[in-house]
Amino acid sequence: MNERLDKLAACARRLMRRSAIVGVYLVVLMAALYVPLLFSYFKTQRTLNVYAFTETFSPEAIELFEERTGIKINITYAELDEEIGAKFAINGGIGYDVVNVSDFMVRHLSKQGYLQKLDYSCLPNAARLNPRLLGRVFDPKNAYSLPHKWFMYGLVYDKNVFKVSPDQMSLAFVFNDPEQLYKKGLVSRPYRVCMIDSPMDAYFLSMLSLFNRFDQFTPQEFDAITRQLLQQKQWVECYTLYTVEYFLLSGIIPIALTSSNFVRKIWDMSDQYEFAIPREGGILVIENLVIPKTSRKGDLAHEFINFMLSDEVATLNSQEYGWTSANKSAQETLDAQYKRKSHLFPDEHVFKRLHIPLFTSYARRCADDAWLRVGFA
Amino acid sequence: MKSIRLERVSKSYDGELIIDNLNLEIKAGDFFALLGPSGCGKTTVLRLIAGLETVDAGRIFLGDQEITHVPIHERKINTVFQQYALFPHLTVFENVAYSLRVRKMAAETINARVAEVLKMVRLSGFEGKYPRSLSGGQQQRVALARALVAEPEVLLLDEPLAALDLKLKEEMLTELNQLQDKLKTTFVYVTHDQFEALTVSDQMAIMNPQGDIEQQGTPKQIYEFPVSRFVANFVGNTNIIEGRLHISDRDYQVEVEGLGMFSVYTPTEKLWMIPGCRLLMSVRPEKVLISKKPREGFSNSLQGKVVDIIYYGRSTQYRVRLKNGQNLIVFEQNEEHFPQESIDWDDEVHVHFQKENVVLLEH
Amino acid sequence: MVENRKYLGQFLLPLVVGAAYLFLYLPIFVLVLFSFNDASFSISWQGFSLRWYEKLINSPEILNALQASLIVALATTFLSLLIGTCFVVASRWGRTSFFSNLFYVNILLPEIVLAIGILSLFTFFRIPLGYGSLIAGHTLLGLGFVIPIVRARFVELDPVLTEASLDLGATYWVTFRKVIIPLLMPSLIASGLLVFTLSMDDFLISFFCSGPTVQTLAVYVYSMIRTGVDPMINAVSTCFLVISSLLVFLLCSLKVVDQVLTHE
Amino acid sequence: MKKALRAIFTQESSFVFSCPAVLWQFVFLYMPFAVLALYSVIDFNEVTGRYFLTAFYYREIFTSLYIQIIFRSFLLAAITAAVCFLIAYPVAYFLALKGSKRFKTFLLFSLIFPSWTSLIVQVYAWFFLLEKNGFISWFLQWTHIISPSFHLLNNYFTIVLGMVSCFLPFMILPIYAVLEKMDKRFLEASADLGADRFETFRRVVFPMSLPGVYAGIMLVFIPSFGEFAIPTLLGGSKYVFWGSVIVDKFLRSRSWRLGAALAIIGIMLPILLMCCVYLGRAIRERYRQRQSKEYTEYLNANKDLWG
Repeated sequence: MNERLDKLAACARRLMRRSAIVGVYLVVLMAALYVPLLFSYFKTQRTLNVYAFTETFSPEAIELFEERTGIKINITYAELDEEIGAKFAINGGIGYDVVNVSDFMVRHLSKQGYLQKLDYSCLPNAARLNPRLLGRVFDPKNAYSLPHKWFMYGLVYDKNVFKVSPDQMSLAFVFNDPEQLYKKGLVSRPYRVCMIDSPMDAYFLSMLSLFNRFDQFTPQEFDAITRQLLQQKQWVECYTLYTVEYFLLSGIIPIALTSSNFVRKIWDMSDQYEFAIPREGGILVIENLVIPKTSRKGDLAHEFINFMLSDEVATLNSQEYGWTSANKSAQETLDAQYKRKSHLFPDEHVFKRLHIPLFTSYARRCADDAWLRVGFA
Repeated sequence: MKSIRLERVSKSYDGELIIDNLNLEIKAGDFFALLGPSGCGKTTVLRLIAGLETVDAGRIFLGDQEITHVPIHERKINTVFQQYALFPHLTVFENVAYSLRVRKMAAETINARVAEVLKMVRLSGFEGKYPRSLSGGQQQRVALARALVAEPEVLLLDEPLAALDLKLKEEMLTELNQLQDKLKTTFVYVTHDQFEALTVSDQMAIMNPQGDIEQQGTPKQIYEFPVSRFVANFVGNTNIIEGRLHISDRDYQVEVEGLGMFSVYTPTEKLWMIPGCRLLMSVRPEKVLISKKPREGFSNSLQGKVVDIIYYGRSTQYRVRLKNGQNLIVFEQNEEHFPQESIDWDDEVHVHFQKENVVLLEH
Repeated sequence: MVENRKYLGQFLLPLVVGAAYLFLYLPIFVLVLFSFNDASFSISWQGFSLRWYEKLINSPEILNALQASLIVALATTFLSLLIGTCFVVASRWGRTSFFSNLFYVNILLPEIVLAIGILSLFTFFRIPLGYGSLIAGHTLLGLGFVIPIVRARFVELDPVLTEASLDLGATYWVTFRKVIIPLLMPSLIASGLLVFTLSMDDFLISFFCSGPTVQTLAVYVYSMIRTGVDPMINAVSTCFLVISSLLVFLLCSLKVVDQVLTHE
Repeated sequence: MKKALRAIFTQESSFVFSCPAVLWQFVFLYMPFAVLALYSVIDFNEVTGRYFLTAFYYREIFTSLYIQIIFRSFLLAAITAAVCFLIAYPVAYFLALKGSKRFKTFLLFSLIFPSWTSLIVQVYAWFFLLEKNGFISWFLQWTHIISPSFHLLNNYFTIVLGMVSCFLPFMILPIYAVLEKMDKRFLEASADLGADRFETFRRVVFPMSLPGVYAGIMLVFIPSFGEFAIPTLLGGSKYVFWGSVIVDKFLRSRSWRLGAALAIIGIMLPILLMCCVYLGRAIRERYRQRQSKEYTEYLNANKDLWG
């Protein structure tokens, strides 16, 4: 009996020893993992972590900023607003100081309370912004965000294939069967298209083309849209946003539903292509700079935003990558060659055709699920 | 059951000549042993016969048919490999049935033949086992059965018992012998172990390190009447004494420096035996008698001093230093528990041997 | 018939092998070639130029990404070698070799599961993503390679050597340092290089687990590729290739490649 | 205190040193799985503000498109593994059994080389090669095999091509390792027993290389099941697979719970595969048993003959 007790005691002692060892290791590991978190609270170093899409800030602009202020910039790249949203969902965007997000995501993030209110006294360059872009529905008072660049989703097409004036360009050319269009004599040959690869935008544009409306849809209408997108897959070459210029220029497709961002690059290479906002309407995307609530460097972040909105830097950025700046004068100083292409700089009349899609989370879920069906087909 | 004949066969690896102009004839139905030191090329000979290697020059015959360029799988010759090379992924049954399956025989025939062969090697009941779960001796028997099931004309065995311990080896040797008696297949047995070769074979050949056959004959012929120093040394132990030949009236005598004259005898006179030539005498240690006192009735008697004694159990080996400083090895059977005279270190002893037990070898 | 089969063996087999190698090398060859092409939209050969390399060297983002990749890879190699070797040696001495089969799981699971697993874990405990998560994930992969390779070597070592050393009065620590480590060296180097390249090249874990401050080279290249055909990618890829081949060459010159192959 | 620590250290030294690796494994592999499993079965009710247990996401997977997507990924992985096997076997066979030693080392070296470059780089290289103005298109047009309007990117074939080129070395190496280690005397023995080369291959070489083949299939099947970069970059996002759905669920639509459930099913996959292999072995064993049973029956039937 005693022997067994002794054995039991020895066993227990061993167990305790071992759990102590495991405990020590775990503490060390956890400490190592949480160190960056502590750092982010106590760090006095002047660095800013910027989270942005690729081709947003030109290296020269960043260099200039670092030179002038002595603040070091770390840029991490995202491809989609959804990625940024996912990172915020993880821990409220800890670690990021300035984030570049699109309109609908600004609304989402501000609703969730992830964003800091902007202090306009630190942002004198806000006055230099294009008023058309301010006070839009996603952030009516621009309390959390300031526009920094904008673009449109429209059609880039080969003028030799589509002999239609830009005002008459229609979404039908991407949503309807090219074979049928060819048979009707509307186009010079059958073709394939490049389609935007985000479900929300695809649903929005499809809705515009089917019902000429963009505010809401009934379940029946939703099914109709899904059917249209499924059918469209037959003549889609590729679902992409970024590689569009490659597919157009190499002559694989003559028309793409894509963003106006790429148009200037395409024009640099070839005169054959035209950009148009379809007569049914297009999408306006405004990219904004915001500051997460978790950032402890609000002052530096404001400084960065103000710098990026200045005339000089905005021009630098937009010239580097070809997108249109939210800064008034930056737009004016753009190359005259592009200026005459009025459709890249729409007048009031065309601008009215542009909408900002804001889906409810339920609609977004539906669109996501249905988009999966399109992908699977 | 067919004979094997090699005619002027040569083979070299990487420019090094292993076999040069070899002639060898193995009679049908013989249990033939090819004995030679490691690396002398005896395995190469076997591989040439099996068809695992192709000859550079020369011809090989199986019976009357030339098989020099017949591919290996069409020769009716099978091999028991050194490490058995049993297929690890097949059961004993499948291993043995292999050559029959390859020949696409009917399942009935295969079952019957495999059963027969396994019974022959006393392995019935092991069919479902994998080779790795068998002992060395059992694996050996599977390898044998696998080679025999195809009823080859000639069975080649490449050092088949090298991996077994002594006891098992002796047992297997007897079995092999019995098997060969029963089957009458020609067996070619390659080994470097003279004990195996002597025990098992009807006919044997000794190969020297240069890859030439030094002597061919029955085991008894080879042991008792070696034709060269190499053979005498390689097969069993022997004492070699160098001397000069004297012939008078058909009496042969050898004069050895420091030891005087020895009477010798040769059953056949060789061409090189001319008076005054230098030659070697070979005397097997067991054919020498050792005693403390001189004995009568021996043709040759010598005196010496014991410098070394090794007790082997069944026999004892003495090393006796002769007057001229040469050592003579003597085996004595330990016939009695209490021998009449015990020989010890540094004893002065007499050694005797008959002249018939001396073999004369060319210098 | 027999002739046909001979023909098959002597002609067809090398042909298949040649085709397979062509298949593996054609893309790489073309890639490297066109990294020296002067054309900005890489359609045809417009003459030799180093402009893409120049652009690459002048791009601070790529250099930052490279730096991050190197830090992660070095830390990963060090950590997986350290804890892997300790585990192999200690578990043999302590005869708890049961756990060692556990580590095959790391290689056998789809990597994407490891990636989202770590992402979820860090999210769940609100640990910031960054170097920590990357090194954790890569080390997990690394252990899957280090432990089997080092273990295979360690098992082959004669236990008598250790016992002899202990018998001669050396402590475990001295035995470990003077006997075991030198004997394990080839496998340590081999698995170390393997883990290093693995970590440099890894995409999935890096893609999911990089945080605000870190972006590895592979992820950077991925985002570049997403945005289209840019000859600078060719230049980056060529550099990747050169680094990898240097490492492989180092490995081969150490004559441990056989060991890696037979134990993989 | 110091003494006590020292005592613990010496008594538990092997535990102290073997612990970190196992701990690492538990913290960064099993705990994440636990978290994923938790995510997949627990949901948050926004109205009551409570968490509750649910099998909704698994039901969702098995009743909707997801299960079909998993099957499709399975099919793609199976095709990839099969194609890899068909190409890899001859190469491994050649490397192990033919060719001179020095040449072999060179071939082996050049085999590992591409697999040690980033997968992303290899995929990009294929994109570059297959694009409309790329080398292969140019060559095929030049030889009039395809018309100028035909292009090679963005289809199922391209995805398989990319997969095969990325994972081929993982199939070759294990098969090579087994063939290389195989004792060449088995080949000799087989030939000696009357088998020609084909029979030797069928009955000896191939069955003996099966462990390598299984390993290779595992090493190719599993990563190609979870791959998402290749379908995205070479398939123009037109084909959705398991990997891409998980990425989508985690990084885009933020339905983590569904993604976690999908991942949990993915973890089951290697286990399933392992079961398949064991099942195959068991079936083979059964077959062998049946064979030897037949044989015993035969012996019993002919007892008079063999005693």
